[in-house]
Order: sequence, then C-alpha cells, then structure tokens
Amino acid sequence: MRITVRLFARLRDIAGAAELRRDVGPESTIGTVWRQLVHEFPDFASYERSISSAVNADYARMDQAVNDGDEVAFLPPVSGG
Amino acid sequence: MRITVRLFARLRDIAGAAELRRDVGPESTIGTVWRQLVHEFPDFASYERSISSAVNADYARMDQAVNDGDEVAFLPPVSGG
Amino acid sequence: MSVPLLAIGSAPLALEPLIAAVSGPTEAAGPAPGSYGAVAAFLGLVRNHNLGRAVHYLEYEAYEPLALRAFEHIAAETAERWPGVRLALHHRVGRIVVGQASVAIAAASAHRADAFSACRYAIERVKQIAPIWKREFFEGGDVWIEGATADPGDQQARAAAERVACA
Amino acid sequence: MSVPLLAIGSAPLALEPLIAAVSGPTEAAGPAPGSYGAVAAFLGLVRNHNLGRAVHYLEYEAYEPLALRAFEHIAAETAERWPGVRLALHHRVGRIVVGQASVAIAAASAHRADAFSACRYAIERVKQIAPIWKREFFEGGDVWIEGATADPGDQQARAAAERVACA
Repeated sequence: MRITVRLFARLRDIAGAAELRRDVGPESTIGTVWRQLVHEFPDFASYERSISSAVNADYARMDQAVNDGDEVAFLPPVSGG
Repeated sequence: MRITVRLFARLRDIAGAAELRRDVGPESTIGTVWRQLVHEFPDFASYERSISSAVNADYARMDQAVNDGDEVAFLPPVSGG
Repeated sequence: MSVPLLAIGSAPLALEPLIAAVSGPTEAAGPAPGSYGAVAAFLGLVRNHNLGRAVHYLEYEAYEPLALRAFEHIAAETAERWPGVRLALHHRVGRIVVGQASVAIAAASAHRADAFSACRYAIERVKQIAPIWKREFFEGGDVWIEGATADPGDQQARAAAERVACA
Repeated sequence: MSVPLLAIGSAPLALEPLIAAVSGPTEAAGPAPGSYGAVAAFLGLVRNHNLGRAVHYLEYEAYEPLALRAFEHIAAETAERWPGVRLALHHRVGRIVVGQASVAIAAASAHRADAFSACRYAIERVKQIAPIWKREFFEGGDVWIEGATADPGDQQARAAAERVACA
C-alpha cells in the first residue's frame, strides 16, 4: 500500500523534501515506516528517542497501524511559542 | 496651626465633605487629628483599626507629627483593581 | 503615540499602548530594543454580578497623587524583585460600566516566568496599597467596597503578593 | 470584527482582538456578557539574543491542521482544569523579526487567579505539544531549535505545566 510521509524542520532538511510517497508492506505500523526512513536517511537515527508522529493530522503512537492512503507525519522535538 | 484634611469614599460620605480645614494644637500627630475627627464624626470610630493615612500625598504613620499647612489624608480600606 | 508607564485617569483603558510602552524601544539608559521575549498583561473588568448582586456600574475614586506614588512604589518593588522587568500600570477612575476595564497592566521581560510573576504581583499590590476605592451601584442600592488596609510597609502583605505571584 | 479563538497563520499578531474575543459577548451557549472580571494575556516576542547569539529573525513552520488540533486540545484541558475560563490562542508562522510576536494568548475568567493560571498553562502546553518549529537565523548561521518531544498524552509534562501555572 502507498502512503504519504510529511516531514518537518530538520527532518525535512535531511530528507530534502517536505513530502514523500512511499510503499509499505501490509500490517505496517508508523514504527515500520519510521525504520524504513531511517534506513533511507541514516541521519534520522538520532531522532529515535525524541520523534513523535501523527496520522491524518491527529497525534498517533508508533505502534499504530497505517492504512493505504494515510498521511503519516514525523515530528521532531517542537519549539513553538 | 491650620491643616487641610482630605477624606475619601465612605469617610467622605460620613463627613459630608471631601476636604476640611481644621485647627490643631502644637505637637499634634496624625493620630491627634484622627481622634479629633472621631469626636466630630462618631461614625469614624469603626475605622479605628483599618484606617491608614498620608501627609502631603505620601504615606505616613499615625504617630507622624503634622506641620502648619499640611494636607492630611485618611484612607479607609482600599478597593482598587 | 506614547503613553506613560504609570497613569491614573478617567479615559477608557486599552492594553495595546501599555504593551507598546513596555516592549518597545526604550530610553538611552534602558535595555536595547528586542531584548524582551515575553509580555504578560492583565485587564480587570467590571463584572455584572458581585456577591449575588446584579451590578449596574462602578464608580472609582482615587487620591490621585498618592495613587501615582503607590504605582511608583509597586514598580520599584517589582524591579527589585524581578530585575530587568519593565512594568506599565494604568488605573481608571469615574463611572465604569459592566464589561469595561478598571485597570490595565503589562510586564515585559526577557523570559515569561518573570513577566507573569511581575504582572500578577502588580495587581495584587494595587489591591493592597493603592488609594483607590470603588462604589458599587447594584440593583436596589449602592455600597462602598472596602478591602485592604493600605500599608506599603506591611511585609506580610507584600510576602502574600509574592506568594500569589508564584515567585 | 471578530477573530476565531484558535488560529495559526502568517499575519502579524495583536492582542486586542483576542481580548475582545474572550471577554466580549458570547454565543447563546456561553456565559452572559459581563460575567468576566479578569483577562490575563501573553505575547511571546522574538528576542535579539539567544544563547549568546545575535538573532536576526526566526522562521516558524507548523503542521497546521495538527497545530489547530493541539490548540483545541489545550483549550479543552484548560476548560477541564479551570471551568468557566475562555481561552484564545493564536500562533504566527513564517519569518518573524526581532520585537514582533510569535504567539498571543488571552484567558478571561470571573476572577484573576484562574485567568493567570490558564494563560500560563496554555503557553507551557503550546511549547510542549504544538507541532511548530522555529529556525533561528543569527549572526553567522542558522539552526533549527528543538525543544520538547510532542506527546499530548504525557501526564508528567501536563503536571509540570500545571505546576508552573501555579495552579
């Protein structure tokens, strides 16, 4: 199945893109998608313990399943305010 | 000597005037002036423990001496804000 | 358009001019423009109810020269306790109807903790020591509201204000 | 002129519209006009220095739909913790120069304690969970600022925000 990945701030800089389309296997979770991206962009690895995520613009945990067509976002530590 | 007394809020209502001229004896303190006013306006007595005072638009304690021409103000409990 | 940091008068209050006054460019002796990262502000509004009474309006009166001294006193206390904070404090007098502001305060600081604390401290101290009185005109009558005995030297009151300011 | 209570966008921020939004007449379901006695407000400004660096400007980016959800989440938490408080929260994105505001918050309440606490709580929570990032452009370079791991379910973070809010 095919998903959209949204990347922000330094993750976007590392990947060189704000949005990616990626194919993922059945029964994938957000964590699966993340590990696939770490493989593709080794510099993502330093965010292993500080990343958070969202699916379809709602907060989600890394063990949440993803579905075809989902928008999966990875959020480096935030600095609003 | 002659002083000006400034009264505010309910003290002003009780006395029926915002400003009074009064003669006081030599070596009078603010407390002397106050007791003279309590004699004149018995309803002032209920403010005995809650009154504060000022001389010439600066905070002052009741034992402070007053001088000829001073403006002595009596402040009932405040309620600004 | 520039407003004084400390003022008392009968004109309606707005917060923007106070915010500009505390966070904008300062006099030569002050910090450089842009050194403040936070402004905390407060507006006290006339409520339509108090102690179960339906309030029509309030009338504030002040001993104005002493009230300005009280504000200076409060600004000095604030500067002593939170160095680097700039405070603006305006109080309105006269008739103030429901929904309108009686007091406006703004505190600018490098960081938000000090801005919040200084702003809160200032309103507590206004209520403790400023020679200002409100008369409440409610459904069926009117009454002078009497709060705190004004004593700027009362260290217990000052400590209570600092506690409430979460300092 | 009426503004939404919660918003994110690139226009300059001002506090007056937020104050009007929280303290003015409410929808049918809300409290009657005039039931608020206090508004506490906050402006976050871009500082000219950070960590010893001379800052030129900041660029904020946000995951906007999730940021709005985060603001709704913060408003709901605030309403749960301080019933009767009405909160407005606007965040700016894009380039923001020194002295301008990146975030504006207003909280109206019957009494000042709740207004101050809710306002302070809201800015703490924005910094903890809103999907917003700032890139600092300083003398000699630029850097993404990375703060807190965004987790709205982290009860320790929430408790820390309540503590700081002096609740």
